[in-house]
Amino acid sequence: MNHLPEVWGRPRNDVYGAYDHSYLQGSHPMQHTQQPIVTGTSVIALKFNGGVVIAADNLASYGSLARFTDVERLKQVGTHTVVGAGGDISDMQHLYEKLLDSLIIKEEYQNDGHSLRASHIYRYLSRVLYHRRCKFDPLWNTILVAGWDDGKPFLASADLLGTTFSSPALATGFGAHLAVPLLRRVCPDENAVKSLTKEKAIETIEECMKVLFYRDARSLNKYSMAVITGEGVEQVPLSGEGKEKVHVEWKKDITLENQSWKFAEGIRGYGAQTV
Amino acid sequence: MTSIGTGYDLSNSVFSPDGRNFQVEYATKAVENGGTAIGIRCKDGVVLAVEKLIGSKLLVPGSNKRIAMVDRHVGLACSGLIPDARHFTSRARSEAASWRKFYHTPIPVSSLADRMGGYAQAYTLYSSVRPFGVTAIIAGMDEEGGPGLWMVEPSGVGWGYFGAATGRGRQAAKAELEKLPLPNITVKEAVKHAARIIYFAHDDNSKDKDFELEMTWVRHEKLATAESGEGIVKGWGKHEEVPKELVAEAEKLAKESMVEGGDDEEMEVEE
Amino acid sequence: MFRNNYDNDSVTFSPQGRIFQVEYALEAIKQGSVAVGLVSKTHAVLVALKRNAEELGSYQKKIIGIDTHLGVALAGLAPDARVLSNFMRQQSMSSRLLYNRPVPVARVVNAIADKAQVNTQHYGRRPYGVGLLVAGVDETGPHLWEFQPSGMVLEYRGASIGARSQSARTYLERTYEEFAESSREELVLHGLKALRDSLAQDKELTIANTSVAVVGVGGEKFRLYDGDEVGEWLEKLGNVQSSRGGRGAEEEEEAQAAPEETMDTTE
Amino acid sequence: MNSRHTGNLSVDGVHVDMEHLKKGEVNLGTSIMAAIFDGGVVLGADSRTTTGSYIANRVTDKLTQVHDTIWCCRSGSAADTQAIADIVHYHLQMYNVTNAEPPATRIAAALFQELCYDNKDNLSAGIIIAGYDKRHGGEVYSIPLGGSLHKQRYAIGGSGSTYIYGYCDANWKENFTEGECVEFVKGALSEAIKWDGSSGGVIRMVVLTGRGAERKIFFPDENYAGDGK
Repeated sequence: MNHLPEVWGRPRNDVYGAYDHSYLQGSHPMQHTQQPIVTGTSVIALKFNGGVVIAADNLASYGSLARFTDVERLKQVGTHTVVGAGGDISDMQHLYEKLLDSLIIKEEYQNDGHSLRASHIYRYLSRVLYHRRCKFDPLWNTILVAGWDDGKPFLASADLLGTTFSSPALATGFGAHLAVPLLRRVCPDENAVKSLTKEKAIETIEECMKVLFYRDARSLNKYSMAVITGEGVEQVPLSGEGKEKVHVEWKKDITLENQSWKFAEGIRGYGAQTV
Repeated sequence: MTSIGTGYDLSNSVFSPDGRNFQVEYATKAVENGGTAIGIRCKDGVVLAVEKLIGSKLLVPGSNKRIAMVDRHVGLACSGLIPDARHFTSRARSEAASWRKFYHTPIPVSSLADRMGGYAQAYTLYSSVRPFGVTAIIAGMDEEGGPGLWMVEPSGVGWGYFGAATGRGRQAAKAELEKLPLPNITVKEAVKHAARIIYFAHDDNSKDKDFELEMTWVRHEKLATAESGEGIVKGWGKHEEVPKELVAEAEKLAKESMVEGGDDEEMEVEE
Repeated sequence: MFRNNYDNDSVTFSPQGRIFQVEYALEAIKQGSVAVGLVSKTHAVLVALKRNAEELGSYQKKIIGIDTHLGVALAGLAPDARVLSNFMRQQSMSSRLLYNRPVPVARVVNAIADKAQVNTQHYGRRPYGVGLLVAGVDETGPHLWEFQPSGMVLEYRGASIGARSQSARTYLERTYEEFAESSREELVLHGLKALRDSLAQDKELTIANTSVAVVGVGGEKFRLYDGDEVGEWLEKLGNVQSSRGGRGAEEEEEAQAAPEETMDTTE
Repeated sequence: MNSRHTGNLSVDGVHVDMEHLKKGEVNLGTSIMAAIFDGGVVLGADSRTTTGSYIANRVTDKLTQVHDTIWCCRSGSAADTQAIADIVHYHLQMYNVTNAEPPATRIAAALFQELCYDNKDNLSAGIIIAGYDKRHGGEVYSIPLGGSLHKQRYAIGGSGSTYIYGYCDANWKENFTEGECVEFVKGALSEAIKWDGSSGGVIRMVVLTGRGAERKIFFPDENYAGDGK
């Protein structure tokens, strides 16, 4: 037994050789977050004439375990914007509760008639995500930013690499594979937005949530939806310029309806069956 | 001030032989020249009001706000050197933000006042800085304590109040505040009193100058519209400007009471 | 002005609660030539009088562009103005980079105000020796702010700073009610008239000594006009008589107004 | 999970994997839980600590006090979670004296989360925080591995918890009485102990109410029966 505390609890030098301190020097590569742990799945969103609708389910998975079933993954940011996040839930909470909350409070300090709109919040989030990936310590999320901006619906996505992308129909995670084709069926391009009604858009989103529940093994039959609509323009005294009025309608704890399972009765599987 | 210029008043952080810190007292003088600011603590919230002196008719009316939001549930009104007030406010915001970051919850008003007292005090300790030429009234509403009203002076001293007044018209304002049955009134009643008191204090001290009345309140979001009951309302409040119609009404009543001439106790507030 | 015990540094209050070093810094503004700013519902305008140190030297810069929606006019120490305007440019760029938003005028003004205040509270620093008029347009319309070395900032409908600026202010106070509805050109001419009123007896506005800058709502970018570009406005101005007769009285007026002004920071 | 600096080749060519040694040392298979009832909250845990398949301690106390009526259940690295609990304990004491009022449970939860999230790369900690204060009553928060924070009405954690998701979901009820809540926790933990090799020993509980903190203990050789006194 050696009396030096530094060698307590580690292999004997005479057997294993002296302790190799080299890893304590700063020259070795640093590794940060390796993987998401508690995760949320898809977020989907669709523009329509006069607004945007966005939805995400309430599940936080721990591997394949449905760990938490009451997680809100959509967040209203200011008056014009709703953000949705998939990926690591702890990073999502950091983004929502630390970064975005303090961003909005700082904006409220001024009380000068200015407010951060969807495009501003989107730029901020994509900068944060890109900054973190440059530190090789990414926030493990894909986010959608939906809102009303400059008289038009706004919808764009950003991911953990800082990749940014915009389209009238967007989905993250599994939704990118399963929901986007369905969304594009009703809204193939920016022109189609004008002829898409709010009701049809909501109906399409509901349909997508159902398909995702059928086919995404990390999804839940309970979800939240936010509908952001432009409500015209309010005149600002003195400047003569208009200030947009925006309405955000929330639907929480929605349970999937009109599922189709009955056909299972008629299905017969493998083997020589008689019943 | 009895003994100025004895040589002990030339540097901050120096005591005179009789144990006074003159630079702090002089900073208080700067406050006493400032526009009047008052705070009224009620059973369902807190009201802040300031007399914003208007130095020129070229100034944009309604701009150049004097009451600041420190956090969603806290407002801060200052009297004294305005740039110092901005610095002080910005520190208060940092304190509130760092509390939020650390504890995931808004800062209790008393804790904020405590920290700001500490900050002001630090500026009395060193000859390399000067004290703040500012007295700050901090108003807020939190979950444990309900409505809270604190006043922090250049020395770093901070007390809790039911009715607080500072600035040029503080004596007149204090006299009026003492007549109110605080804290057993509602913020809606207090708005009218606050307007009257600011008009009264202005009339008493800076009659020759123009001023704008600026008012904010902190109220509990859920009870903001409901009639408040008997006891003290608790919960996180929201700091916001008093609605324009209410300010206009309060100013109208205040002006009427000035015309009646001093006998303002007569003024009844119905609610 | 007499020397007293309390004016050595900006960390000493006088028994009346004044900070003389800061008040002296305000005096430095008056060493600079005059600058005038004013706003309508659609435009913000800066006009300024340029000086040249010697006959063969160039005229000093009085108006600095900060961003496409924002610029400043200065009076006082030009190097201090450069520091502040560079800082404003950084704020402006960072707002565009981080939020994809032109910085709101009031916020960039508040940022320099906070920067200036620190210099009035710490030993070993001096207050800035320059006054600025910040004119810009943002989502809430056109704005004009005055910045002082004390860290005081105020929003005005019309303002003037610099030597003999009281005469310009007198003009502004007389006519400010017309500003809001003025056209772009009318607003510039109001500015030039105010500027002309502040000239010394033997001076006049020329294309060499006059700077004009305009920014407007609806995307009209901040643009600085110098030299020949201001000729047309000056010609129009030529048809209008100077609004005041004798000039000697004005200087006296300004001398009297000075101590009042220094109290502006206290409120 | 944590693959940093794994495996150093020493001079004589012997591969020394400090990380692996550390893992063997800290692995704390466990069953922990907490649940609220009308007027308070119950925390419960098994008492087994294993090093590989060896039971290093069969009477471990996994319930840790961080303030008068704010406690936590620790799972994951014993060293990590003890260090975190010590730091939170320090901050809560500071909070109590500087603000002249006891901290609310969610403040403790926020402190735990701050530490777990900011240091997620170096920690292996799954913590359940339960507390009682007059204003909010009983509250339960769960912080799983990545450092997210989840307010729950009951929370389960540790390796044994995977076996009792169904039991808890089926048996938990809103507005439990104190006695019902204790029975619920006991029933759940005894199932976890039954099916999870890394959980075992006695069931320890702490009940937090307006009366303060009270301990209970139930023994395997008594079939976890009795009133726990």
